[in-house]
Formats: sequence, C-alpha cells, structure tokens
Amino acid sequence: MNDLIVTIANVTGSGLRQAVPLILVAMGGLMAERSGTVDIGLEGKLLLSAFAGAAVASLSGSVSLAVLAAVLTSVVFSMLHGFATISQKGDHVVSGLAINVLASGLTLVLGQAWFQKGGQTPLLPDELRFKPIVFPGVEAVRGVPVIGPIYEKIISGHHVFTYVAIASVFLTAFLLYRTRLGLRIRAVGEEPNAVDTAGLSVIGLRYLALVFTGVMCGLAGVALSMAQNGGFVREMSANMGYMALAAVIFGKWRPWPAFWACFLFGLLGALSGSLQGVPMFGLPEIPSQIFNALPYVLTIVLLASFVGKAVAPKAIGRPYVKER
Amino acid sequence: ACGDKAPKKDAAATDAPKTEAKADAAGGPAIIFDAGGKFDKSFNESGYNGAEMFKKETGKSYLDFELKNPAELEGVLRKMAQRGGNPIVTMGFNSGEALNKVAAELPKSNFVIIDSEVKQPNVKSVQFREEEGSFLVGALAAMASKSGKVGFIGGMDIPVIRKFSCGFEQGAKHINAKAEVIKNTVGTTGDAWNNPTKGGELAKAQFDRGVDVVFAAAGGTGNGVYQAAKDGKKYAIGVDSNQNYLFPGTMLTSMVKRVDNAVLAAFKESAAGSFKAGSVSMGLAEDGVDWADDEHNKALVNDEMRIKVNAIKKDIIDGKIKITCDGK
Amino acid sequence: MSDSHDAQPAGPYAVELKRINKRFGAVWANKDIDLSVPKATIHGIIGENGAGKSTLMSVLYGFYEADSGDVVIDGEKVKMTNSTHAIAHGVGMVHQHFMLVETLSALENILLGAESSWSLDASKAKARQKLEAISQKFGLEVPLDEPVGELAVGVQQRVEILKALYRQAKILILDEPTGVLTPQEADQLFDVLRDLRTQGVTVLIITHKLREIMDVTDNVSVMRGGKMVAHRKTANTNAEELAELMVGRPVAKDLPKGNLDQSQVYLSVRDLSYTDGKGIKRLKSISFDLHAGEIVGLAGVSGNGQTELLKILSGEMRGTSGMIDFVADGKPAYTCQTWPNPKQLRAVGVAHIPEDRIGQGLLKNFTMQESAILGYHHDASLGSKFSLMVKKVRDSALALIKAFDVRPNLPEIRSANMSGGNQQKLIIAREMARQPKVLLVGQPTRGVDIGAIELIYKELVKARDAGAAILVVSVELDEVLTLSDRILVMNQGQITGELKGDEADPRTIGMLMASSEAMKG
Amino acid sequence: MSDKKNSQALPIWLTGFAIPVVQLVLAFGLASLLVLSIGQSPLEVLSVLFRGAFNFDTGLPFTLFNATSLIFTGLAVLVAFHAGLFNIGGEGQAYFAGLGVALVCLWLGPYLPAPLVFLVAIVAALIFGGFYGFIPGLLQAKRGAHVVVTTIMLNYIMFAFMDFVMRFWLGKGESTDSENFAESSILPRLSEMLPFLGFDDTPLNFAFFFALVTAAFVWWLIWRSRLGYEIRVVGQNPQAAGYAGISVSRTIIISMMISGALAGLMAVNMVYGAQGRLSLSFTSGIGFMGIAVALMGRNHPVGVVLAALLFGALAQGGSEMQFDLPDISPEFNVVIQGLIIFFVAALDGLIRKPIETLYQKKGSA
Ligand SMILES: Nc1ncnc2c1ncn2[C@@H]1O[C@H](COP(=O)(O)OP(=O)(O)OP(=O)(O)O)[C@@H](O)[C@H]1O
Ligand SMILES: Nc1ncnc2c1ncn2[C@@H]1O[C@H](COP(=O)(O)OP(=O)(O)OP(=O)(O)O)[C@@H](O)[C@H]1O
Ligand SMILES: [Mg+2]
Ligand SMILES: [Mg+2]
Repeated sequence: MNDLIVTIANVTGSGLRQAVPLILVAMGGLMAERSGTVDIGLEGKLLLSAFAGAAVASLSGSVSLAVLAAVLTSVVFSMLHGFATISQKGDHVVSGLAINVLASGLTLVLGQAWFQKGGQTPLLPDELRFKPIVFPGVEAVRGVPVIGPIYEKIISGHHVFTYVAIASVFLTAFLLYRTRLGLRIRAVGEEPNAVDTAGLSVIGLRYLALVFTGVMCGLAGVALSMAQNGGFVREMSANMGYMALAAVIFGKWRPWPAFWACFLFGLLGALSGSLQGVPMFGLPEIPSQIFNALPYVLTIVLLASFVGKAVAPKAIGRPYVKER
Repeated sequence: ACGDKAPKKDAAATDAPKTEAKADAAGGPAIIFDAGGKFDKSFNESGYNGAEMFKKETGKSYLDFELKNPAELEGVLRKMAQRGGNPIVTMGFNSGEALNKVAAELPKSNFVIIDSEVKQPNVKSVQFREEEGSFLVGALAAMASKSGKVGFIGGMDIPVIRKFSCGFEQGAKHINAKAEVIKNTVGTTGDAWNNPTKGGELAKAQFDRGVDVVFAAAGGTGNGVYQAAKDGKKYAIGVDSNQNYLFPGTMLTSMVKRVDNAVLAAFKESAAGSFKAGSVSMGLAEDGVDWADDEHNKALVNDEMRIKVNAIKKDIIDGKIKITCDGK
Repeated sequence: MSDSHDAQPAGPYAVELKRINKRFGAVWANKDIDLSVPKATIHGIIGENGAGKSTLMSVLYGFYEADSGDVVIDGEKVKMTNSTHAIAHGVGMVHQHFMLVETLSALENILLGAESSWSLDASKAKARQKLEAISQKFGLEVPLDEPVGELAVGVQQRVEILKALYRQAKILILDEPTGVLTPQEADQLFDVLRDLRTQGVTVLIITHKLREIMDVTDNVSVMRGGKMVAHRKTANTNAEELAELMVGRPVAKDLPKGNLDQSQVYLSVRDLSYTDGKGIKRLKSISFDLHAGEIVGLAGVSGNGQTELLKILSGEMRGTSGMIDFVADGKPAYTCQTWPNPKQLRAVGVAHIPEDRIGQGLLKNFTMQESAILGYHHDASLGSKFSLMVKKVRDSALALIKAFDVRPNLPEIRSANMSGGNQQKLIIAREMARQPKVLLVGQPTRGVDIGAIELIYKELVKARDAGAAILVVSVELDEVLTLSDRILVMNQGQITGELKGDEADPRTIGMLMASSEAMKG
Repeated sequence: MSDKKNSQALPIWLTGFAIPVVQLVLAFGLASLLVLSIGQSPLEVLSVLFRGAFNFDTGLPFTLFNATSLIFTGLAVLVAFHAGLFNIGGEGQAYFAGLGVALVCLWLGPYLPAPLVFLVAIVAALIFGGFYGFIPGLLQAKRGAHVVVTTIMLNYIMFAFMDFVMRFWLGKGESTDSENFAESSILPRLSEMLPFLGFDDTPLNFAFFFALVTAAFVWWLIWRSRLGYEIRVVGQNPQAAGYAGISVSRTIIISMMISGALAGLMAVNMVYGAQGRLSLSFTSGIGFMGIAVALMGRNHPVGVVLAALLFGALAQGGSEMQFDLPDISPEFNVVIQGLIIFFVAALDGLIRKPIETLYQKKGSA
C-alpha cells in the first residue's frame, strides 16, 4: 500500500518537474493570446533563452547575469514578434514560425562559434545551476505513511522554478482577473475597437502582454538549461513550446485549466516513463512505442470526450485596423 | 562500365565515367555523419575523432558532411563520389539501404558503412558487437549496484540500441542472477537523441524505482541522464566515446565503441591503396568495444571489480561466455 | 423650401466643428464640414447611407483623426487625435456598431479604461455604487454582472450609454442608437436624452428615422455626399422637407399594391415549438398559413421568438416539434426534423433575407460577386457540376446590381467595402432574383436610409404582386403597417394576435406588444 | 487583406516580383552581416548558395526535388487554412501515407504493371493521408477538439506507430528501412524520362510534374469549384455558412481529408519516387515546413509553388555549402531561412507599404 503511494508520489513529482517549462511557457503564451497575439514562437523563445542562459552562465560565471540574459533574449524576440504582428500587422503564425526557425539556427551557429562543441554549451558546474531545494523536516516525516512520500516527493525536492511556475499561474490568474490591466488585456484580445474607443492604447497593451510572454519564456529557458539540465543541448526545447500552446488551447485560454493541461502532459509523460518495462497483463514485454504514444492518445481522448469546444479570443491573430 | 546486373543500366552507364572523371579532381577520404551531428559527444563524435586522428597522422585532409535528414543520404553519397571521396564512410544504423543502392550504381567508388551491413563488392561493413562491451559494463553495474537494480535508457527502439540493452542485461545477470534491469526508451523520433530533459526524468524515475546505476545509449539525451545521476548521487555509464571525464565520481565507466579506430583504419587502408570490401565485426577481441578504465573513474572501480571484469572480458574473447543478442 | 443653409443655431456652443475634412483613400467622407451645437440641446444629424455622418462623429470623438479642420469644445480649440482626448474633454460616444466586449460583464465593459485603481475588485465596487446612482437617475437598469453578449440589443445599448455617462460625458454622441430598438425602447431612450439635456448635457444623435428627429431634437443638420447641406431648427421644419434635403429629391410616401387572389396556401406551419439549449421555450405551438400574393408582417418586441421562427423556417435551425408544409413542392408536410436545409429550400423556392446582414448575409472578405451567390452557389446556371464559372457568376451579380441599383457597379469590390445600405440591397436582390414562392424577410430596412427603404418596399411589393408569399419580421411598427396585408403579433413565443393590414393601427398592435412587455417585466 | 483593394491598382511585376526581391535582398543582407561577424566572406557564401541551388548538374534538380515535397505539404496547409483550420499534422499524415504507398509497392509492385502501380500508389497515398486528416477533422467537427492540439498529438502518435511498424513488421533485418521496392514500382526519374536534360543521379522524379498539376488542381478547387466556395465560406464565417445551408462540420471534415490527402502525396515523391523504400522518419520536418511554405505563399497555390522553390533552393544550396565552405556551420542555412521567413512574410508590410506608396506617388506626380 505504502509502496503504491510512494510510486504515485514519485510519478506525480516527476510529472510536476516535467510540467515546469510547459507551465511557464503556457502562462506566457496565454497572456499573449488573450491580448490577441497568436504566439507559435514560444518554442523558439524557449530554446533561445535556454541557450542564452547556459551560454552566459558558462562565459561569465554569474547566475544572475545568465538569468538576465535569458530573460532579455526572450523579451527581445517577443518584441520582434510584436513589431512584426502588432506594428507591421504581419501574419502572426509566420512571424512565430520565423522565430522558431531562427532560434534553432542561431543557437547552433552561435553555440558552435563560441564553444566549438557542435552547438552545446559546456556543462555547467553545480554552483552555476539551480539545485533542488529540500524542505526542512523531510527526514523527519519520511517514515510517515502517505504524508511522508507526498511531502518528500511532491512538495519538497524541486528546483526553484517549479515553485516559480506554480506561482506564475497564481500571478497570471491574478493579473488577468483581478487587476485592471488584466481586464484591459482580456478586452483587447476580444474587441480592440472597444479598447481603443475607451481611450486605451491597443498597441501598448499588446506589447505589454508580449513582454510578459517574453519573461515567462525566458524563465522557462533558464529552468530548462540551468535547473533541469546543466547546460544547453541542441534542440533541447524538444517541442515543449508547441505542447504549451496546445495546453493553452486545451485549457481554453484560462490560466488554471491551462496549468492542469500542462500538469496532465507532464504526468502522462512521467507515467509512460515509469510504466515502461513493468510487466503487465501477463505479457513479457509491451513495446515501448505504446508507452511513447500513450500520453498523446490519452490527451486526445480527454479532449474529445470532456473538454468540449474551445473558443479562442475573438480578435486573436487579426491586426488592429480602424475599420468596420 | 557498369555491372550488367545493375537494374538502371543505361542511366548508370552514362554517368559512371563522368563521376570518375571528377573523382580525379579532388579526392581523399570522406565521412558522412548522421543527423546527430559530429559533435554529439558519442557515436558521431567518435567517428569524427577518427577522421581527425587520420588528419593529424598523415597531414591529409578529408571531406565531411552532416546529414540534416536521412532522405538526403543518397544524394550526398553520390555527390561525395563525384568530389572524389574515397573511401566514403557513412555513419549510422539507417544508411544501409541507401548505400546499397548507390554502391551498386557507382562500382568504382569505395564505401565504408558503420553499424550496418551492405553486401556489395565495393563496400566494407563495419559492425560492432556492442553486446560484448555492454555485457562488461552491465557486469560492472551489477557489481557497483547496492540495490540489485540497474537501469538502461536507449534513445529509440532500433536494432543497434537493442544490442546494447540486451548485452547490458545479460552482463548484469551474469554477476547477480537476481539483478533487475529496468529499461526505458526515450522516444520515437530523431528528437529522442537530443532530449536531455526527458532523459533526466527517465533516469530519476528509474532511481525512484530503486535503480542505482544507469547506462544510457541515447546520444545527447545522455547528458541529462548523467546529470540526473550526479544530482541523485547515483552512478552512470557513458556510451560510445569515453565519457568518464564528464562527471568524475558519477561516471562508473563508459562502454566505448571504437568507431574512431574503424574510421581511422578505413581511411588509412585506402590511402595505402589496400581497401578491402566485406563485412567486419568488431568486438572485444578486435578492440572494437571495451569498457573505459581511466583516472576519472579510478575511485569508483576497485581492483576486485577490475580483475573480475577483465576476467569476464577474457572469457568472452575465448568464447567461454556466450552472448546471444540478435537485435530483433 | 430651399437647399440654402439656414444659419447655424445660436450659441453658446458646446461643440464647434470647423472645416473638417476626412478622406479614406479615394472616398471623401467629410468635405469642409462646419457644425455648431449649442449647449444643452439635442442635435440631430441625418443623411443618406454613406453621407459621412459616422465619420464626422468619429472625428469629434478622436477615433479618426481629421485630415484638416478644427474641433472646438466649449469655445476652446482642442487637439483631438485619439479617444483619450475626447474622453478628457467630456465627449462620450455610442457607436453605430457597439463597442462592447461580449465576454465581459456589463460592469466590466462600463469600467474599461475608467478604472479607479489597479485593483479590479476595488474599481468594481466603487463603480457599482456610482452606477446604481446613475441608473436610478435615468431609469437605465442593466444586469451588471452578466456577460454583455448574452444581453438583448436594447440592453446592450443601455450599457453603451451608461459607459458614456459613467465617464461624466458632457457631450454625448449617439450614432443610430435606435436602429435595433423597438419603438418602446426608443421612447425610453428619448426620455433619458431629455433628462440629460436638463442636466446640461449636449446630445448629438444620428438617425434615419425622421419621426425621431421631429420627436426629440432641438436642431437638425443634414449631410449629403460628405458635405453639410442644411441646418434647421426642428420646430421650423417637417419630415417631408428633411427627407427631400437628404435625398435631394421628393420621396414617395404611399405604396400602391395590387389586389390579388390570396386564397392559395404556400406555407403552412402547425404547432411549431422550440426549446433552446438552456431549456427555455422560445416558441410555443406556433401555427399560421402564408398565402400566395400576400405579405404577412410579424410584429413584436425583439427577443420574443421572431428570430428563432425565421431561422427554423429558413432551415438554418431545427425546431423541437411541429409540422411545416411547403405546399408548393407537392410533397407531404415535413416534421421539424425532416424540414430541409437552407440550400435545399432555396432550390425549391424558399428564400431568406437574414436579420444580420454583415454577420450572415454576406462575407466581408469575399468579392461582391462571390457574396452575390451565397446560398445559390449550387445553382446549375453558374457553371458545371463541380465548378463555378467566373463569367457566369459575374453576370449574375451584374444582373442583381442592375435590378436593385446596387452601388458601386463593381462586382469585384470587397463586400466589406460596400456601404451598409448597398450590402442590404445586394442581399435582397439575391434572394428575390429567382422569384421564390416563399420569401422570409428579417428587418429589411435596419440601418438603411429612406431612399433605399423606398426601393426595398417597392421591390417587396413587386414580388408580392408577382404571387410570392412573404413573411416580414420587423420591430418597426411603421414598416409592418406599411407593408402588410395581414399582421401577426408575437408575444413570448406565441402568436397572440392577428389583424388585417388595412384594419390595424399602431395603437392596437402596440398594446398587444406592450402587454407582452408587461408580462415579461 | 485590407490592402488587397489598393494593390489591385499596382502592377503585378511590382507586388509579385520586385517587392519580394527587395525583401529577399534585405534578408540576405542581414545574413551577410552575420557571415561577416564570423569572419567569412558573404559574397562567397551567397555565390555558393546560389550556384549550389541552381547549377544544372545537380543543384537545380535537387532544388526541384526538395520543392516537390514542399509543394504538397504547403498545399495541404493551404486547403485547411481556407476552411479556417490550422493543420499542423502534415508530418503525421505524410508519414502514414508513406506506409500506404510502401504497402502497395511491396505487395502489388511485383505483380502489377507500372502504370497501374502508379495509380494504386497514388490512391493509397491519398487514402492513408486523407484518413489521417479525417480523424482531427472529425474530432473538430463533432467534438470541438481543436485541430491544432489534435494534429500535434496525432503526429506523435503516428511517429510511435510507424516506429512500431518499422521495428516489428516492415524493417528489414537489422535496418530501420523496409525492403527496396521492385524496380518497376518506383516512379520514373527525370533523368530517365528526359535524358537530354542530364539530371543524372538525382532523385528528381515524375512527382514534380504531379505536384505542379496538383497545385493547379488546388487553385481550381479553392477558387473555381463549388466545394471550394463552401470551404471558403466556412473558413470566413461559419454563421454565413449556416445561413447558406452549408454544413460546417461536413465541410471541416472534407477539408481536413483533402488536406491530409495532399500532405500524403508528399510520400509519393519521397517513398515512391526518390527512395524506393520506406524508411524511418522519412518526412523529417517537411510536413512542418509546409506551414511556412503556405503562409509565405500567401495561401495561394502559385505562391506555394514559388515559396516551395525558394525553400527547396535554400536547402539544396545549404547542403552545397557544407561541401564548399566547411568552416561555416551547416546550421547557418537555417538562420538564413528564418531571416527570409521573417522579412519576406512576417515583415511584409515594412517594405511593401513604403514601396507601394512611393510608386503611387510617382504615378500620380
Ligand atoms: N474606415 C473607413 N475606411 C474607408 N472608408 C470609410 C471608412 N469609414 C467610412 N468610410 C467611407 O466614408 C464615407 C462616409 O461614411 P460614414 O460611415 O460616415 O457614413 P454615414 O453617413 O454614417 O452612413 P450611414 O448612414 O450608413 O451610417 C463612406 O463613403 C464610407 O465608405
Ligand atoms: N473600408 C472601406 N474602404 C474603402 N471604401 C469603403 C470602405 N467602407 C466603405 N467604403 C465605400 O463607401 C461607400 C459607403 O459606405 P458606408 O460604410 O458609409 O455605408 P453606410 O451606408 O454608412 O452603411 P451603414 O448604414 O450600414 O452604416 C461605399 O461605396 C463603399 O464602397
Ligand atoms: Mg455607415
Ligand atoms: Mg453611420
């Protein structure tokens, strides 16, 4: 029994960790999309900031500089996206795609030029990484059934970005629903005309939302290359940006449901990992492909059976021009 | 100029001279890396090291190419031949069929394929008995393991990787019949070789299930595995190149696969005009695979272990220990 | 009565516009416009579709920046390049097309841009109090916490007005505020405007309904073709003169109709009921017949089931129970479930002019000629089995353009770039072109100027005289009275009254409609 | 979209040719700066890229070959886009179609005459690809499951499925490729069809012409057919579709099927044409690049063909760069692609508008 709980706690903890970059990116993407900007470039920003963080960390030896560089890089590309879509009224998907392509090229070209390791950065020493935080009392409660494993594996023992990610959901929900800025952002994604005639700047609000997106992707990148891993590896974002976007849609563009979608993706990933190789149904070996497909199959089943129709913010992807 | 059995006789016949004419222009050995890229810290990088060794030893340069996607291979092989590449080494498990086709069309060029077998008169196939090396590191893993549980993480579910996991498992069981081997596969696309995050999580999941030594054969994904092992104070085993230096104190050993030697040898043979086609199988006996024993893991491998592993190695070479892994 | 300018009304002025010019590409929407509006008066602005009224008001509101000219407020020349400036100078505007965020609550909509603090909750609490006071003062009740999208248009209108009042607008612009209101709602609105006037607020109101101008305004200005052509004191003018000033020619008043045999039933509806997704009964056992050669007017306060009835009859939506018999097709009566879809219905002669022309009747990004075949895109005359032939599509559009004087005469123009009135004409032309046996019409003249109204009425009567059975749903009592041979009044999903067209009078119908209002309240 | 009306007045050579060229020049200009920053000569890079992509020996045919696949996947994205759907699933759809083509070639190839194999293989590609587009279409239409999410998920499911297929079923021995098809069941190459061109040794095959024909067909489908009209109505305004009696869900399903089928044709070029066998991950991102191609091509088939040629040329020129400029990392080419997408497509207005106004001013002066 306790074994089962320990296993569940392990899988949940792992799911949470795997969800961390997803959550951060999803919150960023959610803010962009709620303000009316489609952001398919999340993937690229994640990759770029992961690279910027690891690269600056190993060049400068300073964690804070690295975080700053990662966030700045991501914000700069976010602004580039804003310039193309908001100011120049370009196509949102194209611009996002361009950023993704640029990201996968730039990280490798620059990485190769700076470190000559085929696009990898050097491995980061421990002092340049964010290590898991062990909460006080883990030892003490370890033996306690149920509470022990939950405390040790789910609540404690994560690197700081896990907590940052969860806080970011609170923050996003708070910003969006409890502040006037949030009201304005929600409005500008639905009906920019209404925002404009209310004497507010449509463009300003959308840029502001994109700054938030940039910061979030930047933090996610740091989490990836400096907390979960110790350095940058080519294409290490591994489509997490797209998964985060899927989570935003899955969560119908709302922070908490999007968070749960990310968590679900993480959990299913963890589950598929820990189920592999466990003898089941009396079969000697279940092909690993089944486990690899499992999270995606379950996602579709859930989406098709419970979630129902998702309605995007009305003005999403459309440039704002004053016309009827 | 082309063999009669070649199906596309006309087309091949007209182009063969052209190819050869150009072949005189540049020349020199050539190597084609697969999508992992030449700095993947393991398989490709090992081949790259071999080519670099050749350059250093002979002062001669070589041609190289990184495939962006496997579909390019045929074209690149032809182009390498046109540019006078000789021999042309192609890396990776999934180049076999393409080479099979191209080699038949270009009988005057010589090819070397690593990790796959192509039966053509102008192709040398170098395959490694990864299961033998993996057997050794499996045995070491079982010796180092306190829990009796060891883990394996492979990039994709492909034949080569299965030879690793199969040998590893048998090696572990050789030391400890009750040893449990937990196996994971990272993914189903090429991304699986570049996903350290997933690798790290799979490793952590294995640690949670009691594993205390993990062996990764997953290219760049391995970085995440080793990092997780270091963070979790477990042992990890590197692959292809000697990766012991990455995390001294964590890296128990590495299953080295001397692709570098194979490439170097092929280049040299050709330079000396003594290219030999046919299949070559490189195992412990041929120094094709081995376990890495150096100053970085000195602290982790004690004399008793070392003696035992070397004894097993000898037994395998002598045929006293039989490893049966077919890759399927 | 001449076209010559009356003098502008005497000051002091709340608003003065001086030599305003505004061009959109080749279109000169406003040309050297002068306008002076005395303080605390209600000033009407009228003009044909596309005359430039909305543009002028948007300039005053800073939504558009004028190419040249000055905006003077309370005697002070102000910079007006942005709605912020307008709001700061006490200008509020209710736009022709509502500027509301449908997913937000009424309160949030009102609050947007005028929040009192960074905290939404605090702002809301404060606003709620203030709004209660305003609502009471003017009798403008709205459910503050419901999403605006779920409110009836009349209520949305109130939200828009509250938005302006909440910002303490001293100058209130209303662009066609009554286009979507019932006469009762419009009267309520006018009471509010009069109240505002006594509080010192200056009101500018655009409308196509001359009755309303005569009813509520102190002064009126007339625009035509981007220019200001006349100013009048309302007391010194009348509807006929204004109509002529607008259109530039006299407008016919009466509508001659032929006497026809109206004995043949074309469409027969029996016990039709509809329950919506939320379980609310929208239609309760509706039964009526539609005869060849008759126009039946369906009167009623909007939201009493007319929209649903039209959608079900046109095949766009399925009823819950009941029978519909399209007599002319010779087939037995259909149940709600077997009633064909709109495409099939059009093919057998049941056409539909939708209430919501921009939302449904055409496609903004399609060319005019593409919009002109919507619903008929399977017509055999337009090409072969699978393909549409551009030339045939274009020819069919040109035929419509000719028949209904649709402007501009350019089938390749983007539908969104046509004026509202011309969009409406195109849709009506399309639906009438194939001589349907049954024609279902929703709000045929909403937002359309009197010149176009005249044409649309004539065409509807022409179709009737040719033997079509026509059902006209309208919230305009005048319209129903003018057009109908027979009038049905709808009330809470039921037909509560039936009157002969020539016997009906506004009072009786109004009472039938009002009673339903009372029941609702 | 709103500037369409304005651009009608402008000559096509300006809007369709001169402006894109300026944009390209700008993108390459920026790339040149990058080249300079890593100490290489931009001129040399450009000339290698250009020669590599267009030399008649191997460059041009490879460029056309690359373009062929991109045309198919670009058209796939285009069709879905006109129905208001964003099909990210081209990768999975093409992959599955590859299985269909391979099964036909492996099973029937040895027995049927080549023209028949050709037909059946194409039909198989259409059916398999179409089926894999049908699933997300159905889920969207009937269950409201967003296509963007489902197509991403379905890609991964297909990767796993095909992994399984190659591992346990079609994989030959220790390789991850299937058996080679019989010689008679491989699409003829251009070098065989038109030997005088001399495109020897290149995988360019008949599928290229087929792609052009398909592009023409898609143009007809979207702008000239009754079905296309319905697709565009649904994509623009579902309410209007309801009013017009067009079934939104049916149209969504059909569009996704067509989209999937078009993506599937990519397998005809790769599996049936170039490789003559089914290999693991043969789609290698081309399905995904179709998005960029469609959007760069302004969702018009002619644009798609041009954009596909551009990307095809870049890929080919880039691989040539590896041979001739070994000091520049091969990923540099990816950076150039990104810059081009950004300047030619995303920042379109930045360059287009000033040029257009300049032109108009000159014209009126
Ligand atoms: N945003 C815009 N872009 C281009 N042209 C416009 C725009 N807004 C208005 N116009 C043009 O300016 C002219 C005046 O339009 P406006 O909307 O002011 O007319 P209106 O008098 O309000 O008509 P209606 O009675 O139909 O509301 C029209 O010809 C219209 O096409
Ligand atoms: N965005 C635009 N760009 C260019 N021309 C336009 C635009 N919008 C409208 N027009 C042109 O202006 C003329 C009148 O349009 P307008 O929108 O003012 O009509 P409207 O009668 O005011 O409609 P409504 O009564 O519904 O407000 C039409 O001929 C149309 O072609
Ligand atoms: Mg108007
Ligand atoms: Mg107007």
